[in-house]
Amino acid sequence: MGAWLNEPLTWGSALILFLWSTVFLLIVLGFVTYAIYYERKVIGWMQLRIGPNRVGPFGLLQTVADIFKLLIKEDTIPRRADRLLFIIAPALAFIPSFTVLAVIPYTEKLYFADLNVGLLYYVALSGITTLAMVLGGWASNNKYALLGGMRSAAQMISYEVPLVISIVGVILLSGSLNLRDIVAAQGGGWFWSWNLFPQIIGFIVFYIAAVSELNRTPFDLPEAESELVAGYHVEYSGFRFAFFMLAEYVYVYAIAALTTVLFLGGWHAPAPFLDFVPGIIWFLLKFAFIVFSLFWIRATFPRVRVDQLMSLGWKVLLPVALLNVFLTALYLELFVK
Amino acid sequence: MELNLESITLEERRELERNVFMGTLEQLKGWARSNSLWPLTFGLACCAIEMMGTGASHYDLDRFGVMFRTSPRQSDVMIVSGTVTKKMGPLLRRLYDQMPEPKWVIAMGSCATAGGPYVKSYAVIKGVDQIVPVDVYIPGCPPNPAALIYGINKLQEKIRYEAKTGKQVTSR
Amino acid sequence: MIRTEELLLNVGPQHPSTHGVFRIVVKLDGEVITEATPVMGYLHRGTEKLAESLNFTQIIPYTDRMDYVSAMTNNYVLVHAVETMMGLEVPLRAEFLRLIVMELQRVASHLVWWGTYLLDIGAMSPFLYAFRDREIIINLFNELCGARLTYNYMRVGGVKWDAPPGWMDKVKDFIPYMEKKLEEYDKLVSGNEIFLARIKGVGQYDAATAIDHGLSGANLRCTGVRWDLRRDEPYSLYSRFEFDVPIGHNGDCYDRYLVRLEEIRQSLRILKQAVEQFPSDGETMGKVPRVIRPPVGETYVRIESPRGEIGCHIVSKGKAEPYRLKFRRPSFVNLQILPKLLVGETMTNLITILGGIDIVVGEVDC
Amino acid sequence: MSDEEKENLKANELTEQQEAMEPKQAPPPIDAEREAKLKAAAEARAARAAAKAKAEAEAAQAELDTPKEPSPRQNDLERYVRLIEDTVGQGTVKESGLNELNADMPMLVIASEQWPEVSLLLRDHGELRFSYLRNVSGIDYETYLEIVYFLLSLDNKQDVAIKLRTDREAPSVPSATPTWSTANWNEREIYDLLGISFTGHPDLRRIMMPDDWVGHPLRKDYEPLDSEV
Repeated sequence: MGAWLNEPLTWGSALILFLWSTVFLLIVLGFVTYAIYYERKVIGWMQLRIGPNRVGPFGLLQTVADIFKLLIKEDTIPRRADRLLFIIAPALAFIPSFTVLAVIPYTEKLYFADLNVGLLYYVALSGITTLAMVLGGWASNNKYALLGGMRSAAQMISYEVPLVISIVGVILLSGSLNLRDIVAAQGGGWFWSWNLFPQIIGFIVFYIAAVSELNRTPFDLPEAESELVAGYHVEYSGFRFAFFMLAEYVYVYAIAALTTVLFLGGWHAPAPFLDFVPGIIWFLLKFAFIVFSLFWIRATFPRVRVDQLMSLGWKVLLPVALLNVFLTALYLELFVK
Repeated sequence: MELNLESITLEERRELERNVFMGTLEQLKGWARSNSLWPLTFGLACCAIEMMGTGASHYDLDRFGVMFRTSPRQSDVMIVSGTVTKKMGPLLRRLYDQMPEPKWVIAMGSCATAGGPYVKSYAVIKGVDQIVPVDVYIPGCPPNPAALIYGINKLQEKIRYEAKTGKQVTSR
Repeated sequence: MIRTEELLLNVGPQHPSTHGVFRIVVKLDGEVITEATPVMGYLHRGTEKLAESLNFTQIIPYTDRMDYVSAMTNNYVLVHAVETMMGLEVPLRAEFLRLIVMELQRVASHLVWWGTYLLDIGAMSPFLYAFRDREIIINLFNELCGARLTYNYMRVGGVKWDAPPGWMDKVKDFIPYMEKKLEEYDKLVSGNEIFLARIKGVGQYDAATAIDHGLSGANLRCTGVRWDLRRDEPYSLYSRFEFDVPIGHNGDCYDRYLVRLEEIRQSLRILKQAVEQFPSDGETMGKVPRVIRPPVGETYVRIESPRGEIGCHIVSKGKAEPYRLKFRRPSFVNLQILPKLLVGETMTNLITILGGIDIVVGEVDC
Repeated sequence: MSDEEKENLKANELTEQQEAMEPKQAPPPIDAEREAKLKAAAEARAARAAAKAKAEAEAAQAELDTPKEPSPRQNDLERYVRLIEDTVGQGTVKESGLNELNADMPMLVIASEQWPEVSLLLRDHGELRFSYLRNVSGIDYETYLEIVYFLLSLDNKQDVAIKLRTDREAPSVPSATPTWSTANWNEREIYDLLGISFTGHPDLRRIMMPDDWVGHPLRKDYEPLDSEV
């Protein structure tokens, strides 16, 4: 794949790239479909329920029915809404979520784009989604949506800072912004060479900030059901609403993959004698575990309050992340150099 | 097998005239819609507690793909669970109008069906069907959760039947 | 030039956290509430007017539907009022059955509160755990009187049905089960940092304010006033049993939470003693005239419902129907303090405070 | 009561039932048999009424004969009346008594003009301290309206009921909300359902019914406008 990117663009290569991204889009859609199903099932079990089991075998087609229904549902645009922004917002939420997936390496061979500034690219693009939420909240001309949009803007901007700074330690250790290099730097040997253990502070900050970026419990304030009804997408119906949901779950995919790459050693096996298992399996296992843990948290925690959220972000996570950078730098200076 | 085109009835002819492909597409839509009924959380009175109970572990509405949504824009079916008063009536209609098509209404309990024990009260609307078109009536005061599940199943059946035959079960 | 203005936000009547059709119009400055005006009456069904044309036995089902989360205590307040007026004697077995179902109902009602309160705060799972355990109590009631929510169980002078064989054993089994579950709940929720940060110090008021606003139940006890009608104005058989009246000290949502959880424990304690002392046989219906006609006059009785003091004021003209029937609904009175508590709080705390008061809209609006 | 009497009573009841079924203005009797029957029924009724009156008189006599034990609350009642009359003025307490049906709860009927003063006295006086307002009821007695405040003293564990009366045409009494905040919504509810206006109430609006509702539902002569809906 990487080779294609360096060649001059011809009709042929464009077509192939287009086909590849379509295939990839389908894979991601498949993931989203079954992530939602998996979430409903897992949370159902945690809550002593059964979860969807009537549509298709074991309810496997439940999400398919949901998505199809949303697509054929009437599309309502409130009369006093800002039509243009209202229509743009869901697309604007989805496009960056899909674009950031380009830089994720799955194995040594399987990756889409080998960007030198992969990490920066991810962080920069994912910030755009915030804009979409604010736009959607604003354009709906609904007070709940506006409050939700404002909350999401405040939250995502506040948590982007510790998120990025918590990664700096990883960047320092591996000396690269390229995600492939970061994984490669963690290889060779046992699982304690993964960034998870040397960068445990960074990992914790990253994980908390990531959950917050995903707007999931306990940081699901922008769409807090019991306060703001449905938050920024309260006026969205049918496929526009589906796009917001899609963006949310694609970000689950992206964050889980990014965590795997940055901290869990990507495609590397946890022990040298397990190297015979293909890297993609290891990647998927770690990835699935992260996704599961996100759902697990959702079933467990209550929601935090806005002011507590802000003070956690600025007063706790940011100093801790900075401390982590400092400690990492100190370590590198004293022991490695 | 030879088909005698002269002897078929008018209804059968109409059925044949419906494009086979369109027929299956409608059925597919009906399948999706019936299997993904998202009700609006619209607890009015006593029945709302039973509705909550139906959503809880023991009965678990999630099995049928029924997921409560809080925004009327994202819901398909309104379960009117409880007494509708004259003060609430206009608001109920407004919420119904906010729901996107296609939408359905389940009148849960005897209050929503016909006023129930409050039929002689000065403040209660005697049946929610005076405000919004109702698809399924569930008797009981309040109905057992199993009855609510049966009502939802009936609604699913209705959606599929209408999609399959193109006939309207109830007039809107 | 940036112009700022206050946002007028309508919370309800269809809102997931107003626990029914209750509405609050709030003025928001950013996310801070500057003014709150509750609007109710969306479930006003005219029970009191209807009762004037019904005889007392016919009114009992309406009391079920008033506070539908705690129907048994509502049953009791009406029959208790009529019995007080007529000076009727209730057989011991019937009184025991009444007490047992009332305490079970208190547990069930607090469980519903616990689950929905946690749901308001954003935790999904406790709601489902609470409803699982409530389902057991509901099944017990179902066995006893054939209904899950609106029981219509008590009658003037006794109860409608005797306990079926084996029922009391099931109650006996339920008590240790629930005690174990309560510990689990404590572990799951009561120590959760996020939860504590959300409710500690929120919605605080002192005892004088609580008394001035006529609060009752856990809303009064959380301020340190030890006032429980079961202990201070004993009715039924409560004077026979040993139980504590839990109180809080700070009068915030956290204390209300703790008081309610402790009340479940105390209810279980009462239940344990009641099941022990339950008479093995006896009548379940006292000697009651065929047509119940209280003497001319009026009476006001009050009992402790899970939400506080529920009262029943009957004015009788010696007919089979009451001349005027007025209920003192604890939710209605407790809710009055809400506008006062909300000023200066954030939108999120609105939900926390409203949930902490524990209202049932059917009772607020009657 | 002997068996014979019981049978008699039963027979009477039967005839009464028959009579109830017949139209009130019975057609002129046609045959003698029927006339006799009616006459017998009338006689029986008269006899029964007489017996009942006699029994009641006897009961009343019996009550008079055995003087009732003075209630322990009698002292309280007298104390309340004395305190109020001394502080606020003679004639403030129009009526007073113990409610036997309600564990002898003292009941005072207060002149409504003096109510704000009396309420403050009840709340603040060191001996009374009725700081807790339990309930406010409004009753339509067809000739007048009555408001009952049920008060409780948490310190002394004593309760009292205060009644105010007002006429039906322009009902108005002073509000108790400045004294007890509890009264706020309760009085609004009474205003809404019975149409009594409370002077001095900070926020007297309808609470249960919509703002454009006509009439006050709990009045005995209330006729709903749209009973068909």
